[in-house]
Amino acid sequence: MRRILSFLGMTLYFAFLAMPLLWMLSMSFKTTDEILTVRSFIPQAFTWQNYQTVLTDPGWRSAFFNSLLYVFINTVITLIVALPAAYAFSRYKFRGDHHLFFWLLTNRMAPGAVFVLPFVQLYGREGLGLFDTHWAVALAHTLFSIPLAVWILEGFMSGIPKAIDETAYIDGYSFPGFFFKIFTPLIAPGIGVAAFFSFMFSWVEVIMASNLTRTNARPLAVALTASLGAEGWDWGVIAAVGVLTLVPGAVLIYFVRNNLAKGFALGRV
Amino acid sequence: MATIELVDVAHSYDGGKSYAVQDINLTWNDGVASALLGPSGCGKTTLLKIISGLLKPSDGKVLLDGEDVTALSPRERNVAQVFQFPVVYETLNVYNNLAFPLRNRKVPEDEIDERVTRVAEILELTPHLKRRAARLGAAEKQRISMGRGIVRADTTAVLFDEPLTVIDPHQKWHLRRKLKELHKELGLTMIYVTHDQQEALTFAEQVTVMNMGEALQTGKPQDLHHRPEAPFVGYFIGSPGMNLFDATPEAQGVRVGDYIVPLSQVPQGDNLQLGIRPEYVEASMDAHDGWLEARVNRASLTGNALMAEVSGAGLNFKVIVPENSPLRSGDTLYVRFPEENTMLYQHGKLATMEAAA
Amino acid sequence: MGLRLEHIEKRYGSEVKLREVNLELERGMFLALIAPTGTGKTTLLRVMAGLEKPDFGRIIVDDEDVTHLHVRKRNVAMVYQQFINYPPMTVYNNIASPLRVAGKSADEIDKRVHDVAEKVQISEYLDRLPQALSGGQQQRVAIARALAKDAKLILLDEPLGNLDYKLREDLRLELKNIASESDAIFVYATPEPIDALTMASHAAILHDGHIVQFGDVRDVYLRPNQVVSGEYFSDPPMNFLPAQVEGGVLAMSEQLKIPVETLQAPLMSGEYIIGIRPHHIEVRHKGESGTVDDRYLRGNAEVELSEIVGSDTTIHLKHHDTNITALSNDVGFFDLGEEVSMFIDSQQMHVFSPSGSLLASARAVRG
Amino acid sequence: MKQTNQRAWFFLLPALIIVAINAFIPFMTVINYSFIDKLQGLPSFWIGLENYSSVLQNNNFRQAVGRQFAFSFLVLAIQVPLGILISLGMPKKGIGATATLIAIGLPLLIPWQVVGIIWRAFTRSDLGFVPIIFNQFNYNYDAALNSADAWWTVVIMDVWHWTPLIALLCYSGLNAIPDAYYQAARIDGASRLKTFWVVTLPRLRSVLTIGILLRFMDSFRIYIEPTMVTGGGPGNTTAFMSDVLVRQAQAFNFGPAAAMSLIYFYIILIISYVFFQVLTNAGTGSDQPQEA
Repeated sequence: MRRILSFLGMTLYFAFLAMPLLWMLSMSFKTTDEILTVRSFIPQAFTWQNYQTVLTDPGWRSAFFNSLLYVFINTVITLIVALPAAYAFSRYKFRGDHHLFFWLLTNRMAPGAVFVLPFVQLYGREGLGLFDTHWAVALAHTLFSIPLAVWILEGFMSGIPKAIDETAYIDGYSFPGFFFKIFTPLIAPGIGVAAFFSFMFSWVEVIMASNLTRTNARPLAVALTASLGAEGWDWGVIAAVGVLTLVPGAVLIYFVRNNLAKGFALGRV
Repeated sequence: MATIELVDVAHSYDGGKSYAVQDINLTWNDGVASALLGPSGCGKTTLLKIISGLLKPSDGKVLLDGEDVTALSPRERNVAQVFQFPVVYETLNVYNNLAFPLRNRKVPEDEIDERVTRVAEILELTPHLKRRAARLGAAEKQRISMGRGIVRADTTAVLFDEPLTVIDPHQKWHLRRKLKELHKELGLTMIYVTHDQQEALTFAEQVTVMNMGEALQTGKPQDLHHRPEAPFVGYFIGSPGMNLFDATPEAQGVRVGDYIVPLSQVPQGDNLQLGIRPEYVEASMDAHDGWLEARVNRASLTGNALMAEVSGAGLNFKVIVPENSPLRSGDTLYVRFPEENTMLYQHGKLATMEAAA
Repeated sequence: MGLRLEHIEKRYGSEVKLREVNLELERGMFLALIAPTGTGKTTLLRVMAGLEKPDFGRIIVDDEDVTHLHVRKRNVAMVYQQFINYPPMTVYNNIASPLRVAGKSADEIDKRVHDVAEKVQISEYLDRLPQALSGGQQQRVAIARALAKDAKLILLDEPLGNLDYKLREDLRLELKNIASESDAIFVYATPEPIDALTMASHAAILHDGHIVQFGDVRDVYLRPNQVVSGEYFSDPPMNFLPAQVEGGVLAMSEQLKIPVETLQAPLMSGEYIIGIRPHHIEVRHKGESGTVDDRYLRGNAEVELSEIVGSDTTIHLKHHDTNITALSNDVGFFDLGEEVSMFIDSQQMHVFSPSGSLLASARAVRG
Repeated sequence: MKQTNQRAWFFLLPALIIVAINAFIPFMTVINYSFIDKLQGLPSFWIGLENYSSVLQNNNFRQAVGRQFAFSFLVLAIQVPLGILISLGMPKKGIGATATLIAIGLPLLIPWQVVGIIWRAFTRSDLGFVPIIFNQFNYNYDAALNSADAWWTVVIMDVWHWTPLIALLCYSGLNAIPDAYYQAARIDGASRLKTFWVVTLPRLRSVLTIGILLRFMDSFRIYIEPTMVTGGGPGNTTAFMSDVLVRQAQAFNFGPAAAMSLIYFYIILIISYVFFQVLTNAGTGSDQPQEA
């Protein structure tokens, strides 16, 4: 009896999850006027038209490219910086390590809206002068993705006994030798999951991305708001763009699937 | 309390390709303290899970007092189990931990109170009753999980899966004594799984030695030590283990290496092995005719005696000599294998003997 | 090749882990460092290896002060209690790793790896991953890697602690053979006396962060210089019975009395502690009499527990509310609570002062 | 055991520098803005706490704070139990396990703006599917005009978007529970509910702490999704604190906007710290005093 109940419950939940997505998917295969007139999940006049417009339009293509670029830069910076920091937290005790960890966590608490104003100034002309470049958005996102990456990597690193570091030193490895030849392969799954979380956080963020860019680093977020701002919404195209924004996530999650559960452990608290 | 029987039990985790345990026929009489002894991976924990009902065997039957309970769940079999690392309900205090199985059975509160206080008394947990279980050390936690087993009136058997592994050495002694007292006082059927022969032989009146999924021999600790019925049992019981030599039948005994061991009863056929415990090898510094001359490679103290590793007549073996013997490596030692302590094996089992010609 | 520790001190915050440790070891020595778990053995090993710097004192290897030399540059190897190997590497690469780092040539590495793998009997597992092996095999891989390095100092921190009872027995002999073929210094930390007796050439008793006794393993075992070394270096633990001497008679209880001159030790009246190892106490069922000469002190006691240990039986006795442990060389069976008679061999009694220092060794082992 | 080693600070330096730039400088700018009155291009002058008091008296802001708390606690109250339930239902082994994991994780991978678009398309009266469902029950659903519909649409959207986070966190927590605990419970004859209460829940405490903390922070600063679906309307039933703040910033009155930002940030900081303390020692807690 319990088995059926839980099966029913799960299918119900999956339906709840899937319906809005399927609705957008079906819209992406309809022409805009069919969307406005006919309300059905199965498109009557099935068309690839919307995808064609999006994939050929230089504006959308550059928006996709820009988003992917700054998200990639953010992930790379986050990993390069988070790996040593997580190693320090996992291997050493030092003055203020707990407070530092909580402070890193608090950064994650800051609402995006709060920082819009000062970030625009920080990255604007008088500040770092990076306004409207991929670096601006990437660096702004690191404020949120570094704490998370440090947290996840520290969890994976603490799973590896310190005796392995010592055995490597005894065998004659120098620190860099040990770190890259022995340690990094051991925490590769952790790096994968941390990269996944940083990529995903940066990919989904909207406020920073839209306020720190104008034209040549114009990300998806800005392109979407712009197209929504116009008079009549071209729903077919927007739906197609929406579906395409799902692709990076689905691809990446496939790669980290077996370590995802462990990544979510975040056993630090 | 109950008599537990396993009839033709076998189990495979990979659908029949390999068997963790096969053709097991064992009986644990009501109220007997017994042990399942064997190296890691010999299938003893699998057997324990089959008895407790946590695992349904691929084939064979489990009988409780003659009744077939193979399909019943642990709860319906009323068995209790103590695990390798202490398993306690961390958020409950000690009292509620002990009362937990009784509350699940809707036992009236006053009877619960009476039984829990008595069990806490036996297990010396009374001072901790109000404390949260998570706060206690590994030894106390193990006693709590023991308590959960014996607090119930209808427990058929208490199963122990290497319970002393995480307990530090000096506390092990107390817990071992507590287990024996528990058995003496409550007369419960207890089955103790371990790889440590010391724990098994101390705790149990009946020990089953297992290896690679088979139950080789079941008997009292002394019998396993004096008359091992398989070479592995001879090797595994006793420290150091039994000397084993390949042997070929002769008219008046058996030949091992280039020495003939005189025997009144002689085995026939091939694939024979002779086994003798180092402490049963008779040794003397001066020569006797018919004795084997051996050279001492090394003599080391074993705490209460001297163990000599010797080689002679093409054989390498060990001999135990009294602590104060002046034996040093390089000396010559004359040894004899007394017949009453010599075991002969064929194809891994006791060889059939016939009167010598 | 010699290793010398001079006035070593090590502190973790307020807790003093090592105090005034002095030690001198020669090539080919196998030292057993004996102390209960968690009393500083591991710290001393880590200081010897260079994994931790002493707060005070010097470490000299072949007359060269290496105290501040990083562990990487020291010619040392270590085996941990939990089997530490590099999970992503095969067994072959695990063993070869120190040689590769030292830049040895490929075929030299290959020969060395096969030679060492042969010695620890894991030749057929060379291409497997460590996790795929049993605990015992994994520890053999760790030992092989320590040997491959041909280090002058090999440190083992209770390497057999996590292994099956029988496997420990086999590995002790194997380790003994391996050590006898190598001229490196072996330092083996353990709380188990049997490890020291089977493998070691020398023994050191570590108590309260300080080496209280050091010497040839038989000397330290037979002639403990204080209560603590007797206690740590015996399994089952040595009995320590309070005793008084009055009017030339040493008495441990009403029944257990002996004239001082039979002990051939100059003891004035006063308080003493008698140390006697369990296997020097005979236990017989009440009825059995048999001839017993006067060197044995006779007393009756109640059996609390009898435990079969390998091929012997440890018997825990209660004599006038003092607990005494005896050991018989046979697998005998005594029931809980049984009244038995106990015979203590007076020639095996060590006499200690109440503060624990040795006054007179047992007559049987005197020099 | 970990060695104390102050050299560890070098490992941290790169991370600290970047996070510091991104955190301190903007933070300092916000703080200093909140104490001055700055109009475009004019010299600014110190006005002390004036901004703060004006913000606190601002009726619109106070209502937004109330709405925000209501929203966050309602969302948490639904998502946490639902997330736990789903994690219990997820298969543990086999291909099904990974497939479910990916499927449940999908909503977390969608840009927040697109989530808004999806739900706008899904619920809009002129092209949404939801109005059709409600027509069957002849209830005239209209998120644009009916404030109850708008509120529940935003709440359900958030539940749709974020419950997977709690479910995945609990799922990883469940994987960490050794099977021996469940065996012991079965042997002790505990019912399924009792086993959950005594074995599963206590051991989920640490992941739940993280989940609740993260969910509280994120729900408290929600902005894009409601703006996309209901634009904060009708009236300001779904205008949350971020919405009010962004409007202030767009109107260029930096002083009040900065003051509001700080108040906003400190509310989150304090509540999160309270959550953190409550949850970390809810599990352990000091045991009852021992009777003599």
